[in-house]
Amino acid sequence: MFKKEWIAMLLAGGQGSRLGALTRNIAKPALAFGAKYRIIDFSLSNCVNSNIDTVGVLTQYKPYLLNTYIGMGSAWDLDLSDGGVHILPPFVGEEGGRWYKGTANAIYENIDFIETFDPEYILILSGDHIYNMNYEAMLAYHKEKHADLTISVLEVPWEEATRFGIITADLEGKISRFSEKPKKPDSNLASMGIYIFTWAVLKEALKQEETKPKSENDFGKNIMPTLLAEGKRLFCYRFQGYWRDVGTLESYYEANMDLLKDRPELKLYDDGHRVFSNSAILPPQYIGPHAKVCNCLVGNGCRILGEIKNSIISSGVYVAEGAKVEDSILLPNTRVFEGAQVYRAITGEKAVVKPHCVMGSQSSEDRSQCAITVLGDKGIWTKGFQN
Amino acid sequence: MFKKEWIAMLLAGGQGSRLGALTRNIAKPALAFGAKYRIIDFSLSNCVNSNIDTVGVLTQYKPYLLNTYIGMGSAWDLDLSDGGVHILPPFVGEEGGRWYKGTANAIYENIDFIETFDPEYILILSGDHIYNMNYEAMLAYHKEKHADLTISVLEVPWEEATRFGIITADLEGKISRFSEKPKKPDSNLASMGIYIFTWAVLKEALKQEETKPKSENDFGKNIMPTLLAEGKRLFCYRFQGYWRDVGTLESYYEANMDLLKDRPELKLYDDGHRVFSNSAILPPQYIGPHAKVCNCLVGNGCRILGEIKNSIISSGVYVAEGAKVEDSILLPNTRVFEGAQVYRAITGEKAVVKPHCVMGSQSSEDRSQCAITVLGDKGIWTKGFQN
Amino acid sequence: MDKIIGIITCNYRIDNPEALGRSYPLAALPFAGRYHLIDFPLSNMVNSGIRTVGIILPSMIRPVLNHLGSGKEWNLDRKTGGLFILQGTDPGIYPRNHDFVLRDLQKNIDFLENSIAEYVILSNCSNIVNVDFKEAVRQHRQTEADITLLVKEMVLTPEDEQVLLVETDRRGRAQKLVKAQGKTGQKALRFANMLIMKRNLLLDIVRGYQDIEYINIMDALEKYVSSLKIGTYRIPGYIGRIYSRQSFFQRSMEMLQPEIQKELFLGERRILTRSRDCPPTKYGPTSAVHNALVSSGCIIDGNVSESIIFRGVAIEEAARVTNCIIMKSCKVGRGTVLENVIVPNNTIIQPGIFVRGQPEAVMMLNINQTE
Amino acid sequence: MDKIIGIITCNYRIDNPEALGRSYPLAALPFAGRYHLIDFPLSNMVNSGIRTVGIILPSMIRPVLNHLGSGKEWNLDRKTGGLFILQGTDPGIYPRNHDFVLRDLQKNIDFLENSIAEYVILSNCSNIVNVDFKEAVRQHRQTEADITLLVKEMVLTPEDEQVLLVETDRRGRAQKLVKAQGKTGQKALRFANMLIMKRNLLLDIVRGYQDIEYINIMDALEKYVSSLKIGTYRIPGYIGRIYSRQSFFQRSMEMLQPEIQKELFLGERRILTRSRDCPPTKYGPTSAVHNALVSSGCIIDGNVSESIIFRGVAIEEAARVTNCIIMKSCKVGRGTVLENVIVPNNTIIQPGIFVRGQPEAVMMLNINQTE
Repeated sequence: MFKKEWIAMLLAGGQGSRLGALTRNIAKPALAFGAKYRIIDFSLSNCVNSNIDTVGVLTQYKPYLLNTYIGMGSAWDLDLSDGGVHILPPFVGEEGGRWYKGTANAIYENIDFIETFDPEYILILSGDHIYNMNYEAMLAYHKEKHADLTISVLEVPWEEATRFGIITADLEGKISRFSEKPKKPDSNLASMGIYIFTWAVLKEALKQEETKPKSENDFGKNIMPTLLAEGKRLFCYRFQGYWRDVGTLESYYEANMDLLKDRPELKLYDDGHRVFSNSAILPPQYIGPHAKVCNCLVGNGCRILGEIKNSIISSGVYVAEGAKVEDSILLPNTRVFEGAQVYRAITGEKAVVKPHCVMGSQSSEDRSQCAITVLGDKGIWTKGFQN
Repeated sequence: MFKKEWIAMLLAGGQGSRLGALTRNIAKPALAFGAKYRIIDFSLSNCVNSNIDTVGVLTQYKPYLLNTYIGMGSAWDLDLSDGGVHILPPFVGEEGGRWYKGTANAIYENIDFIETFDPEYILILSGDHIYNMNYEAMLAYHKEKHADLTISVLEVPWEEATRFGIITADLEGKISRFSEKPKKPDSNLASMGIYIFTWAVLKEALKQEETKPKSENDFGKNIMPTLLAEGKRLFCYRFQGYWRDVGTLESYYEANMDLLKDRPELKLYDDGHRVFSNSAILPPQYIGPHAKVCNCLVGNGCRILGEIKNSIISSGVYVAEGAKVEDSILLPNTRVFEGAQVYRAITGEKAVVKPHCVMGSQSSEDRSQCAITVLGDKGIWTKGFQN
Repeated sequence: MDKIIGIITCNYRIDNPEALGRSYPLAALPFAGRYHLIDFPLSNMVNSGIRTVGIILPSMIRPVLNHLGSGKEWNLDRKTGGLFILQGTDPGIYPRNHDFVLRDLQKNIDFLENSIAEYVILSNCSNIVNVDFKEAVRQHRQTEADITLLVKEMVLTPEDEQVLLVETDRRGRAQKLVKAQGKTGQKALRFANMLIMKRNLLLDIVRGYQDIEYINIMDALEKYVSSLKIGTYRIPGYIGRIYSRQSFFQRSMEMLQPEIQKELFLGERRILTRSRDCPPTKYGPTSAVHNALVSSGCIIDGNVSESIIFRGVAIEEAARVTNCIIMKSCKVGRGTVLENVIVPNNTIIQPGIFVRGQPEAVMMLNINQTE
Repeated sequence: MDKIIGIITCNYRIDNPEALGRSYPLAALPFAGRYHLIDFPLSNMVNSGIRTVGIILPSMIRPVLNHLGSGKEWNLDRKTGGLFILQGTDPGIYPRNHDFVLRDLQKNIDFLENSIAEYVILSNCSNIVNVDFKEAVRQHRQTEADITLLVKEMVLTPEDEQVLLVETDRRGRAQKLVKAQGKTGQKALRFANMLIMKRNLLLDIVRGYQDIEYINIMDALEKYVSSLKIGTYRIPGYIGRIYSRQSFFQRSMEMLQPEIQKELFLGERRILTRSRDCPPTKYGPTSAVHNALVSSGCIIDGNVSESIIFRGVAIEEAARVTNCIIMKSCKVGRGTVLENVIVPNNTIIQPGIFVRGQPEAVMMLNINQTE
């Protein structure tokens, strides 16, 4: 391997327990999104569009589907002989096996991997954010500021600032404070969980952190405060544009629904920034003679014979004649049989809604106040039978 | 995924501690062999040559190099959209992470993976054996015998039978006993660690074994005796040809040296059964004006300016003018500098033998009695300076 | 099936190919929203376990090569076997409707000679079909035929005038090869432009005819009907052939039948094609779509019925598209009405336009082409 | 370098190509034990970060396409960019030694038009060189040149008679393009058949000359020497050009110099080629090899010196091979003696044969060819 200026490390180990049944069998980054993508597509496509040719993907929780999906990275043009995508599960070394203890520890355990590329800089990403971003501009900023760490931040409404990790910085962008979910925020710049470190600085910090027995080995909770305390140069880089953390059912649902707006902030149809994905070869979608399709995003290989409205319909979904789907997200290969009704629901991959059964609330008035009904992967919905 | 008649599961998790310094940084199956191969090439090539299109590779110990080497399997034509090679590391499930406890447990933990292909039969392989074999004939035998388990066996000299797992079978091939390293063997048929199971039988056995708290979860020690005791149909399939377990330094050394014999038993130059490997693009080897090359196997990209004799010289090795290498195995990118001497030694990848230093015994008389001198990966040999 | 290789000829010609729009080689003709005609024989071979396929190129090679790419989608980017790109002979000279010109095989005889396969399957690219060659080869072996012709029992239409019919005895052995001319309405076995034979037999035929260069293999076979054992394999499912603009349109519209979609595109042995990164298709609040195949990357705000819509098409509000084929990256402006029209790639149709062909004489729109 | 695309022309011709053995297109001529000539420009482009390369094919397309395969070895099996296979024009008509015929670019003008790249690098396949185009482009930008010609300062040999020389002013700007005829022994800047320019400028030139079809781009440039700013970039390292059998032999033998091996084949920006699964090479107890490049898959039991041995060659006991190039899959029988000979692919030389060429007039062996 030859020296690289920078490489990316993508944290994809999370179970995503707040996504409930949707992530029972797969890691969160592998969760389907937006009718034909999986969440990790966005980060990987950002890497490719930023001319990053080496990405380490740190996996831990049920990684099989994620591994298979990423493969050698050819879907993202990342199947390179000198770089490319590398899956990095926990492993057994001479002293036995160790699971990743936290985000920082996951990087620590793979220092050997990183060193084979001898990078100047390292970009740390999460596998569960939805956004299009060119990291090259951020790297240029990091170099310009001679920073040790640059954190990408987003302006959030002041009233929501209490839900984020909030960065306080001076006019130059130099960070003076970091407060996790502050009660009284003194800034509305929220950390997006995207870091560029000068590698020598990070390596040192990771090694120090390992010596602290009580550390959670987390970037936000441990590494950043330590570096700040040591007087290192931490800067914030302001990102403009659409960015969503889809860690909860509600945020996942909203981010999907955002795509149905008249001019969605997240551009999927922009040639300059392509979102790549690894999809099976399926025929065009078939819309039947009596179908009604209104304000929907529909993936390949669907057969829509019934009615779909304000919904995200992923690849290979079947909606029978007389069935009705509204305000819902159907993940790949869901089958909704005749007469069934689905309202404000999410159905997992290969889920089945039996004939004439009803999911969610039929009354459309207060539907947006209702909880989202969720059916897990391969789940079968038999409730609410109506004839 | 669609139904497969059979798939292969390749056990590649072993540390290979008996290979000492050679496997300090890499899993045993990734160890270089025969001047341009890695040990796992033989099993994977056997799969391809037997028309097996789905292989799960169970990894656990320092898997990074092995993962990178296998990649998507394109080197073995196993990068298939419907099947192919899958790397299966231990993972974290809802109840936390579990390392593989034994060979059988590794398969148990991946029952979900296997079930996606819904196979009739399953072939269990080790990633550390050197042999060319067509498993199709073995499957045909398994079907013909209506066996629950077929074990591939090799006739060994009676005096060596005490070192193997010995199978006792009747004239039909039906197994009546299995003895691990018996003091007084009643058969000279040794198990090669290659099993074909009828999947339904194995699945049941694996689940039962998991309920036994004291089990080592090992195929040879636990699964086979249990199936025998239950009266299942176990058969042995006699293999004719070259087969070596390269689990120790001596056996690894001898198997390499076997390739230098006049007509090696292991055919590498046979078009009908190709051994595939994933090798870097290197120029042809250069033999210098004053070089002496005698009875050697030499890989691509070598620059041989000195003297090499009865040795295996892997890709990218440099032997300087005035240096001498005899009865040795130089792994990829070893550099032997001017005036250095290497006798009956194995040097790891990127190892260096400093100028005028000597490895191993110079006297050629009793050399074959001497221990093999080993230098680990990236090791630097500075002993025995002579001018 | 490592003992079988395939050869696909892409360099035969049909009457008046220009009637299909651009001067595509037929192998690269877009079909059913995202496929090309070569996908059919190629996928059938791959799905039957064939791992070595020779492609005899047409004189315009780029559309075919660009579509095949590395062969990855068919798992043919392999170290052993894989795609072999073979050069066709100059197409200017020999007659149209010749599928398997011996001269093409002669020119690439080393492909046949270097192989160790026992059988060869030859196919052209004019049929829309999902056929299991494994079954055909099984029958070929069982009947100990020298050659097996794949055929379809059907009632002949006026469009079938040029096709070759196979007359058989009761056991299915070919007795005579005849032209369909004047047989409209009759039930007959149409040759499906696919055949199986031993590689060595094909080599013998190719070598035997090396002086009569531009002969079609079927003309050669006619003479052997009595001396060789020529069997027939009846294709069980759907098969549609493209001869002309009208048959292209009809075959396309047949793809709106869910049963045919399932058979061709959704099963285990489905037809494969080049994958492209398109976003999902967006249906706006004002869209109304009925009985249509719509590919990915489209933005549909208008009305679409009985139509095939290719990738990246935009159909604006109040536009009305009925009984049309709209190829990739077209834009149909607000309020525009199209009926019985084929619109080639990249056509921009301004708002308020009205174009109506006839169901029996579909129009090919040819305006404002940017490619 | 995603703003740069490359074009490699494989369809120029040299005098008497048959003198190199089979009728290979020059792009597919085997070199240095395992490479083909097209590997050099292609790897140089890829190693300089170029991800989109158009290959203008020669009339014999198979050897080139089979060598390139899916483009995997050059990381060009990509979704965006990658290899674009372009069809060349009929080579029968235009003069030899034309590298960059405008007609070829005209025929494939959509490749240039569809690109969004700022620059184009053009190269032919006749040079053995490892050049960093990044450096050349950096200089091109810095000097604000319209066109930069890559050149090599060298003393002209009689073999260079046909090459184009560039006369420059002190700042390196081209003043005149002249033929080398009659200048043997002089020091001069030889045009290295590679040039850089803005894509839009190339489009202007191609469009401007569309009526004078078979003109070489260099002939067009001659006229612009005064009006356009044509700079030169001096290639720092080794460069060797192949014109003929003798220069092919000389260039091959230069590959025995370890410094040249390092520069071309062993560094970070090394020349890449198709990888093949060959076993390692076996040297038997009776072998004696000196100053030789030996590729994998060989079995050497005889004597080899000052030679290039390709893949899969067997040299039996007591055979003696000196100053030879033995191409792939040849067999040199026991006791046979070869001196100053080039042996084409797959040649079986029986035991006890004696063939000696002269160092200044190397022989091409042409016996018992099985391919």
